[in-house]
Amino acid sequence: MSCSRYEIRFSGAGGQGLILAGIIMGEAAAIFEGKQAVQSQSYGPEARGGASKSEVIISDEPIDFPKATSVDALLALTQQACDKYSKDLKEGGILLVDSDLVKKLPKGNFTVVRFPIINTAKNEVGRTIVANIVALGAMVALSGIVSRESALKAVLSRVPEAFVELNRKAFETGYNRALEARG
Amino acid sequence: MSKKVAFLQGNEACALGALYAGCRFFAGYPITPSTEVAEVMAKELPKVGGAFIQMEDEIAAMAAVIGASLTGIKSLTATSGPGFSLKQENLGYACITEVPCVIINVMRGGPSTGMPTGPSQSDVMQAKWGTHGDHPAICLVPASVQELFTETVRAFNLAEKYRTPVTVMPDEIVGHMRERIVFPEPGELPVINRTAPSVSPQSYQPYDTSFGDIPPLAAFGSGYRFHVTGLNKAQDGFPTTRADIVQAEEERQVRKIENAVDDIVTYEEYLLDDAEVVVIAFGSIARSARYAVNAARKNGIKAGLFRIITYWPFPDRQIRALAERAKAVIVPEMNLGMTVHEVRRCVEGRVPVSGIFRVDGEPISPNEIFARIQEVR
Amino acid sequence: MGFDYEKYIRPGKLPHIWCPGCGHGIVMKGLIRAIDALSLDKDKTAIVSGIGCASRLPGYMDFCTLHTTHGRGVAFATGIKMARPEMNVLCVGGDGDGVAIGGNHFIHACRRNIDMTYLIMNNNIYGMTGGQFSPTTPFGAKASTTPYGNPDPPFDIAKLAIGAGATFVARGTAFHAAQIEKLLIEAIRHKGFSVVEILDSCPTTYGRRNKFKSVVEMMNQLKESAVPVAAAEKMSPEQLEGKVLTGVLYKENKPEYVAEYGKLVTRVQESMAG
Amino acid sequence: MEKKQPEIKIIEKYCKGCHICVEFCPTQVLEMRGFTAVVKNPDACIACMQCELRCPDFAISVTK
Repeated sequence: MSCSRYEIRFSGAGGQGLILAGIIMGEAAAIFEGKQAVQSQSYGPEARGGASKSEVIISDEPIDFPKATSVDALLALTQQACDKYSKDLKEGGILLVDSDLVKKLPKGNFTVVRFPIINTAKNEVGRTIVANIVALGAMVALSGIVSRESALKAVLSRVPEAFVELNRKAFETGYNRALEARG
Repeated sequence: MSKKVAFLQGNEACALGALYAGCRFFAGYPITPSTEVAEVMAKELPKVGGAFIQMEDEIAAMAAVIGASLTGIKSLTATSGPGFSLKQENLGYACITEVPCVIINVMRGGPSTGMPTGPSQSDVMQAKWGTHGDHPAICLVPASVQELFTETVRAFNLAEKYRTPVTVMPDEIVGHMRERIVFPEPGELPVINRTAPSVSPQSYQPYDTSFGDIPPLAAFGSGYRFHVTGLNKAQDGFPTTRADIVQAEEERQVRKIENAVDDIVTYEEYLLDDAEVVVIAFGSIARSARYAVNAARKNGIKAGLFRIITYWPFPDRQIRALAERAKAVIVPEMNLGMTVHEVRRCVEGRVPVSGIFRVDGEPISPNEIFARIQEVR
Repeated sequence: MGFDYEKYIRPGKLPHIWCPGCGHGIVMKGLIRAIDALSLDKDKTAIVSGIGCASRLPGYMDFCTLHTTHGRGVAFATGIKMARPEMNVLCVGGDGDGVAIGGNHFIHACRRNIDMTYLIMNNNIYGMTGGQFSPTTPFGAKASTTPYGNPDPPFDIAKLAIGAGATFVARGTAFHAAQIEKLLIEAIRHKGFSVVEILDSCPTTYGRRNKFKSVVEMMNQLKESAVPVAAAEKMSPEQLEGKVLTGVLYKENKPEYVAEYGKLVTRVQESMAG
Repeated sequence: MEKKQPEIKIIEKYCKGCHICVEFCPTQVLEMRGFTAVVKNPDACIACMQCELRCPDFAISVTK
């Protein structure tokens, strides 16, 4: 109910690195921008597969309820996640989906952005494993809730030296592709 | 100088709080959703010259913690519902022998295996009544990552000060969520260390009440030789069945905590001065409640929040006082009605008390609480 | 003057609570002589036990003593040893305590090879609760919960210990009193988890139900059934039928847990220092 | 020179009367009197120490 409260949800299948994407988003806000942020997740018993979500709430004021209630921006990397987790996407919210994997979109008045996130990671960046960072770059671009610089700093502070360039490329590619796809 | 800031998970903050308090021994057994506490301790303890051991089961972990604490080392274990059940046997042992230690119980759904990744608040009664026999209990229920750090420090302080086991029980949401945490500098938070005996080893008795209700505990290996047993014992630590001694010792153990409730009991009052509808909540659900109270205020309803931080001893006096002026009390909790009974006991019928209960693995949302506030106003 | 046992016993604690003819007192004396021979520092020695008749032993001993919960003695002892590696840690208990309710702790302490000595007084019965069958009660024997004879096959504690990874395993009997001391001296000196099983007598709850006329008969059975390992090598399987091997049954040197953890701590701290 | 006989001391309040010392003494030095072991034939003692070693009740000490 605080007007500055912004809710982001990363959803997909377990093992896609969405929890890490949420953590990095939270770090960008809480450490690099001095905002309040809460990240939480829910997942099933499976270590891999199954629908999984990671939520980040960002605000200028202390955050009470740590879970999303009315989602401002939703990422769905699988159809199952899109079906399961799009119910509380708010009117006028942002819906980012992987265009290869999510064919059926929920009804509602959303800003829908579609591009092949996983394939972009695989073909343009070079490694499927950084799909989460591609998605993170895209969410940063679309939500505008943290700056591009803060988010990139948060990404790079998390990765070992050898993977800095790969992750930088993943982030930038996601960021740019999202803006192109939104038009 | 700017303080060190991090974006941390509750369980990680808990482990770092333990280290801040001077904890140098951890024994545990893996269990969701508490395992991160063990993982951080496994990584950090060797760096500070402490010891970590993963035991063969929960019972053994609790046993090892008591053994280590008896050598004078601040000791910790972490678990969740089913593991907490297994620990009750040796938790009772720590109670009767008055060995300081801290138990983290990250609450998940139950009974039994229940919902390992789902949040719950249904172990609060187990924290007091889980082990057989009569004993006092101290149980802290933090609501944020920062508070999980500071309450873990306080748990060690209370354990050492009152010579007793202390449980810290975040619900799964608090244990697993990540938030910004500002690390206190060394010395910023008080750290209480164990009182060493002032008498010679020859005249030392482990339960010598001439030092009051909390006799000093010597450390094994420090030159003091004494006996520790789970049997009812006399002041010298040896078993006795003498009725007067057994009665007096049990009463002393309960009294030492009862007499200290003002020092131990902590809570947060939010917009309670003129509140007609009082929400009493703890852990992550207190955060839902605060959100709902703010919404109610915006709608012109005089609502307020009483947030329990120390669950045991229960804040009887404070809740009784609230009942004098409130028109209605709401108790939302992630169980099928536990705190609500304690609240009803305290208010003694002066005001209607209603509960909102969920055990489906979902938190109670601000909307549910707000709707109830509107109903009972 | 004979051996001065009372030097190691807390003043005023004798006579002990064990029944007439119970071998636990004989074992405790062997332990005291071993401690004396090794000159263990009383202030730096912890004696830990679980629950049961045998587990009452630490209460008599003038050391740092811990009488814990049923079966858990070894787990408490593990905490002491990890927190204070310089302490000598001895754990004592009976068969039910050690290999029934405490069986999990027992096998894992063996596996871990943590430096302590576990003395198990095996009298084949739960004495303190009145004579229920234990995991070492012989097949067919009578106990209060096997009134028609025990249908439940027993453990061989020494074999269990060896299988689980204990690095020193010995067996003696309450009859062979002088040997108890020798086995314990070697066990305590051993760096690693050492198990000493002493076959013991419970005339009150086992002997009477199983047609032993007196404790003397039980002692005679211990005497006759025990075969030292060296002697057994020269005996045929037929001759060994119904016998139990005594002496040091197994010994090996393997990395010890507390020492290995200490190395890990040094390694971590060195890497932090640069 | 006269051989010094071992001295056998029995602490009566510790003895529980189990018979072990009496039965396993190779030279029949001890006997039961009521519920307590007593020294019957001190001259026969060969100081083998078996009674002291085997007494479960800390009741016997033998001084050579």
